[in-house]
Amino acid sequence: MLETDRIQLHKLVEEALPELDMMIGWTESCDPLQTTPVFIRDAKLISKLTLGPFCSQNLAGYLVKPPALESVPKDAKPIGICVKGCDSRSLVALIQEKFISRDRVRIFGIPCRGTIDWRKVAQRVGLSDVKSATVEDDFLVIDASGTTHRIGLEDVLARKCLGCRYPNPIIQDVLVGQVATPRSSSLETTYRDVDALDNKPIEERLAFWQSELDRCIRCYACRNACPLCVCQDKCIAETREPRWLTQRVGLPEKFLFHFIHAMHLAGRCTGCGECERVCPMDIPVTLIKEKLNKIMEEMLGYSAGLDPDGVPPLLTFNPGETEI
Amino acid sequence: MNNNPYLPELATIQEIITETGNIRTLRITLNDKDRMERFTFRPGQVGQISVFGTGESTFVINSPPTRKDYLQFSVMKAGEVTSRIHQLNAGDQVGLRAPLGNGFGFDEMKGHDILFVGGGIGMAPLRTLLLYMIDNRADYGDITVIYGARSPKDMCYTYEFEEWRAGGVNLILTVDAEFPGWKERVGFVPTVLSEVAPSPNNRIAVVCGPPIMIKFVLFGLTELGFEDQQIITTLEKRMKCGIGICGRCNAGSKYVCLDGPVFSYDQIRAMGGEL
Amino acid sequence: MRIGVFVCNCGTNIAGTVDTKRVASEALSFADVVYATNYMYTCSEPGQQEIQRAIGEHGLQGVVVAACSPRMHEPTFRRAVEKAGLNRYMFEMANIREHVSWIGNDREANTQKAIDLVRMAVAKLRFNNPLFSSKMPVNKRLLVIGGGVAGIQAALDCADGGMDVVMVERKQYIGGKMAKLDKTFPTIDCSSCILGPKMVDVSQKENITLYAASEIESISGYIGNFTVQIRKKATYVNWEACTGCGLCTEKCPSKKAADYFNEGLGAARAINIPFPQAIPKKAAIDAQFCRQLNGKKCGVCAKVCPVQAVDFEMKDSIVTEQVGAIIVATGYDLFDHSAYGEYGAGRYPDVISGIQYERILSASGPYGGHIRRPSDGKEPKDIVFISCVGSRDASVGRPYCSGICCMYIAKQAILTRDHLPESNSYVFYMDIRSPGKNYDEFVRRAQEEYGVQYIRGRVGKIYPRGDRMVVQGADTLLGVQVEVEADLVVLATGVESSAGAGELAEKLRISYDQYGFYMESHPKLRPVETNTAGVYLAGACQGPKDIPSSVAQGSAAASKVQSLFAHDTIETNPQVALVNERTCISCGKCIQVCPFGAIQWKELRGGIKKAEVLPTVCQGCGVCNATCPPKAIQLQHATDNQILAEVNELCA
Amino acid sequence: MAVKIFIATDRLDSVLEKLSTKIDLWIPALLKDDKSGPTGFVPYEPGKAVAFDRQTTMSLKKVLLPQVETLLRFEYRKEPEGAINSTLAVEDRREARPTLVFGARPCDVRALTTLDRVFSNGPYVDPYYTERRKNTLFATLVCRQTDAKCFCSSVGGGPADMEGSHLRIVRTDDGYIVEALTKEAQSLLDNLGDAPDASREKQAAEIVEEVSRRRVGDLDTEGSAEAFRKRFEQTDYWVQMVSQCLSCGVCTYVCPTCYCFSITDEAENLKGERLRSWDSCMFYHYTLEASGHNPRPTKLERYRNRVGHKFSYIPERYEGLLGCCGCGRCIRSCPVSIDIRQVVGHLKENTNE
Repeated sequence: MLETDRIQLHKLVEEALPELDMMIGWTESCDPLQTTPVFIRDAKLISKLTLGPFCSQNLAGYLVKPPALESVPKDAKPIGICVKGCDSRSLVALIQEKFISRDRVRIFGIPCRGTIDWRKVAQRVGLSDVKSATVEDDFLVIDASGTTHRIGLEDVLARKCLGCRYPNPIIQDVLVGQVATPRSSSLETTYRDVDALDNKPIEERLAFWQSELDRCIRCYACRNACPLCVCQDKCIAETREPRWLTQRVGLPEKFLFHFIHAMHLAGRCTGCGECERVCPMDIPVTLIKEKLNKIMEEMLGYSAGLDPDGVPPLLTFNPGETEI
Repeated sequence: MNNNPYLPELATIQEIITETGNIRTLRITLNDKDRMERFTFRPGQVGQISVFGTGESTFVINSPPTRKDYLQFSVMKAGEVTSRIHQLNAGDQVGLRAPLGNGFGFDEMKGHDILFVGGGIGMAPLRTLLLYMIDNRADYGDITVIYGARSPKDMCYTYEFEEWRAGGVNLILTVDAEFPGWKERVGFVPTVLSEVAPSPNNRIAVVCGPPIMIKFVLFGLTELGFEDQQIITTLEKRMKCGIGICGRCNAGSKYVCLDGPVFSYDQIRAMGGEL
Repeated sequence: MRIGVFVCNCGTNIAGTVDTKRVASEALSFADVVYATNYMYTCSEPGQQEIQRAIGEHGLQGVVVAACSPRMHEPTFRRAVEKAGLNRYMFEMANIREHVSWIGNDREANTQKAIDLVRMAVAKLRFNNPLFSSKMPVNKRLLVIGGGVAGIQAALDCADGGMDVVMVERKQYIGGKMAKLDKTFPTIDCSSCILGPKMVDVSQKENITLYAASEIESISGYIGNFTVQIRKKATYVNWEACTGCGLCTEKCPSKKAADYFNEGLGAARAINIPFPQAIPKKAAIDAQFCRQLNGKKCGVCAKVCPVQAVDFEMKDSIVTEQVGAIIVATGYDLFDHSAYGEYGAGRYPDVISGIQYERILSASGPYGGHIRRPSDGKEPKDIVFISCVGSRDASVGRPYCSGICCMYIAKQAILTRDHLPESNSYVFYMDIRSPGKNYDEFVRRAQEEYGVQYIRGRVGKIYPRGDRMVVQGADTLLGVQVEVEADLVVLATGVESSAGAGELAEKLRISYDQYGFYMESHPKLRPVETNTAGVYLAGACQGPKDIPSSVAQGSAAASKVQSLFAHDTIETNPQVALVNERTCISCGKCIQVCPFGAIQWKELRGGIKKAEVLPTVCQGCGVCNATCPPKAIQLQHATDNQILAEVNELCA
Repeated sequence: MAVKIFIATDRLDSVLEKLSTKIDLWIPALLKDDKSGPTGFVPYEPGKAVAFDRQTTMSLKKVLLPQVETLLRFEYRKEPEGAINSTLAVEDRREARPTLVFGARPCDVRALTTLDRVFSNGPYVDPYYTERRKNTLFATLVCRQTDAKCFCSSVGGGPADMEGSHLRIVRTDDGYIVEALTKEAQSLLDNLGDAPDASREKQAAEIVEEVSRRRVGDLDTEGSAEAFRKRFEQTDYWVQMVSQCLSCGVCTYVCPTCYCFSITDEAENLKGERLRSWDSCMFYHYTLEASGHNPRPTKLERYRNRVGHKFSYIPERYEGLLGCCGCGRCIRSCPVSIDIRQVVGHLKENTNE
């Protein structure tokens, strides 16, 4: 089935490429469990495009991050991009905030059945050499150190995928493959990890975050991978003017950084989980944003990235509001 | 220097001169009198001034080694450290790590005619070499200085122009646009350069100023027939350690703090982009 | 930096519970502080001289005064340091009076807190930079929004002062609520007799441009330089031509149009002039009732009009005016009593509102000044007035006092007696609020001379019995239930903010309270200014008000405008936001959230857009700074680094 | 003096505990309670699980170059009467205690050859690094767990390379054979265990021999410095290579040869310290000048500089030595799976294109 989708994608891109400035998609990398983004201008490279559960990167961020597109003239052709359900929400949020205009992107929507978390694979097959990984029906088949492992896909999906309500793109120009079924339809399922943590006593929660965030090395992969962290090079984590953080690596700095990051995403985070995926120290940083997202949904009934014309609640006020 | 190249020597600001709206000149002496007396450097070498609590920043020592009452630095207000320096007063304590960097090859320049082309604060590194040459006037041929600034108000060292002239310097001053009371030239430095058209024969050109000026002056000098190795300039980069370790001020395999800041134009060409 | 610290004793105000000498000596241990002292009255002439002397003697580059609230004396000290040659913004104030000495008696704790506050002020000052204001020209034209008595007063005052005034009125006539009143309390003089001449003045002054039947479309710009777009609504009559002869009204076959001016008590024609003294005296067509405009064949008015002023094709049009200041005098609305189910929710024709009764009383009203009841035109004998309908009642969202009802009920009861000497008037009241000059005497007259029966208590229910109404309530003074049969019930409906007040506030970028009344800058000290420079308030748009207060505010606002217009230029306040273009990421969030519209796009070379602050519009509120993710937009006198420095000192 | 001892697997912790009384001991350990989670070098604590089964996520460079360290402390002293001329005191305090890193990998130790040249052999000697370096010994594991991302043999090292190590650790079926390679290391092994028996020694020798024969990685770095210079101006090449790059600092922070640092002052009132902290050439602010000019404004210049540093500039400056130890961490940790071997490998392909 995946192969059929791949062929369909190649065909669609082939047709569209002449009208596109470029096509952003995924291709295989040196790691069988992870793909790498690919930027295609040359039709010869289209066959390299791939799909499937290893395509974990959210490509939407590339549309706003220098220098990939900064120098593209306004009248340039649109950019083609592959988006999964969660990626499309990031795209919608960026359109909402006018970082991207809808007519500048040609969206290849990819219904998603979940992406693989390589750490979960490692927990099962060890960190030894994974030679190849393929998907057969609902199983991941891994050849590692001469042994073949057959693991249920469900057991190695990324944490965010397990509570996914939007596996299908919110917006797209073309859809590649069959529509996927959401894994969750309730706040309870989507925010189960937040709830689990919230149900613990506050001391335990504090201890949890202290021990998790203590590992942070301030490499900023979480920030740079976030499609909605639009400050990038101008981030206050590194400036002295203003100087919010020192270069020390104590818990105060780490807490401050991660909570500034989260606050900047309040009402904007689309829960794509990139921050957590890219963390070299395996810190569940998406959880912080999930907590905010939950508050946003419960308090303001707002979920980012679902409506290209919607205004994020923190960027607006209602004239009828009583407390202004 | 002591055995820890990161440890600044303590120094005291003796005098502050307001050059322009955003440039101040500091005259400082090392607190250790012996060190101050033994302190030697080459024109063009730099120092790292510390304002403890804010940080360090690099400035060229723009007084010549021939004049040792104080070490002079001119500071343009731009970032955090320079802003803090602008709040300092005579008598305040700073740290100094100096001399650092390579300096000008003033010995190799002996017997040559010299052309200085400076713009704005870019006159600072030229001043040290210029005064050194005035103090050793017999060693050098014609000395022509083309110095330009946006307006007379943006010109540094105006109070010693007469001294320069008296020292046998052909000083040509220019500002970008007409200004009430201004009697010298008007026009951009590269334009004035082509008007003055100094001969490249046996002449070395030393250029410093804003990047855009340098670009056009280099072009102009080449037009006039200067070879790349006859043109010398000083580079600026963000620096931290100042001693070739921290990694950031490289252009190719050269560190501006260690191998520079003075480079000939042919060296710069060999270093590649990223300037 | 060299910083001097001056700790004020404020007599015993501060020194009574703070060891100011110790605060000063502690201050000497702070970084960059080179001089510190305490002084009896720092704000006094010799106190200021001491600061100036110290600046010269110690080469101070910044000054901290620890004294009272900066609201009190910051300007004083800024002037003082400026006289000594410092930039006025190289000054910080630590409030050790209102924040310390006045709120605690523990001398040790107070002293420690004062030291902390001084340390914070010093830490902030170390990051201060000199700030400079610039000058902007002032366009000496005034816009008055609203043509009620407050707006009229403001407009006339300014016009008398020689200024050009533009007045915009939403209705087709000016005069506002006052034009509908019969008599005014407590003098019982005729409302239209005192208002009429002022209305005429407005129409006749050459330097007043009146746009009636017009609304504000949009406002941009800033103090001294506003651009206002005014929507002139289609009246279907060319007012340039209309002479106000009234022929069209006479012939109009659509006779059942709503009579808004008479509060629905009568019927009007589809084309009409609302009342004979209307200014401007021009006819307008009520499109809802016009046959021609509703696709039927008619056009009678157009045929009879001697000057061919009727234009069925007329559309709304937009005109643009440039002004330097704006007075908002949009008035109020009256509470809709249909919210009260127990009073019949507006279903009983003989339960009417106070303003309806006003029209009944008026000689120019629907009944020619004869008191009759709407249901059958009979003269009422027993009349009940009920106060606080939509006032002081949290259950209908109106917890505030409307201020005028007690008085207008008394007036109407007195007038009723004048008209119908045989009638009986009853007033159900909660409290009598009559604090104005001669007001309480007036109410007493109603009770004592005119025999109006005042019953303290709330009415629980009104219901019909035969052709009369039964008013059931409690007399809380006697502690008994009372029941009064009445021919007519007048509800003293309260004051609420004008419909659309919120939308206009958004356009003006001024703030309003939860009830829609516009917020003044300071309830005591800046009562007619808003937080948007150049926009002033007059009358009931700011809160319930009677005529004298509205007129006084109109004049007050006018005087504010005149003092603004006395200058050819204004100095900008440099304590505003500024964008660092290098770190601005062009996300536009600041533009979206700025409550004053003070931020706009600026296009740089290469088409890159960056945010730009209009310093004259910016009020320095800081919402943009809080919103800006890379903190590229900074308040010049409260930068992140300044605030962080204060916080660090507080936590040190 | 013991030259070689055997430590049974179940005795490792007690041996380490004993060792930690002799010297400051660092070990590779799990940083999270998850056997496949991130690992790094930490000061030994009894009971702390040693993560010997794989290369650590974070390299051991922080033992010698902490992520943040205090270079100087300073204090302004004021006269009681608030004199204007406050005096200033500055001190640098360095402390380098004898330290042993137990369980290093050959690639990590080899990386120190780069750091040594930069910090200790330049015109200026960095005393903080140098003094720690002199006081630190390395007990290095003969590396049997290389993976597809390792390429130590391609850059001059090898999985059994003991250059720069003071002790060699060979993991056998039932324990570890630790052998002192230098005199100074011998005393550390005193009273820690018995010499291995002949069969274990034989097994160890076979392992060492077998691992020594392995070639890990097939990247050909010959002539890469020259190829880089030719590629330098080819923007298209670099766009192709770095478009995916997120410009985060993971590769530089996990890299054992990346040493770039920043120096910042932090002060409160009259006291403060000058800090040195890891910096990353991947960051925009790294080269941002106060004027606003940035010689490496985009990830293109920044990534190019990183490759240049490792495969061209360092070799040029320091006798041809590559600035890469082939540990593969940058590949393993990259959020978008950028493979530096590809970038370097392609340098030489069709240079004229």
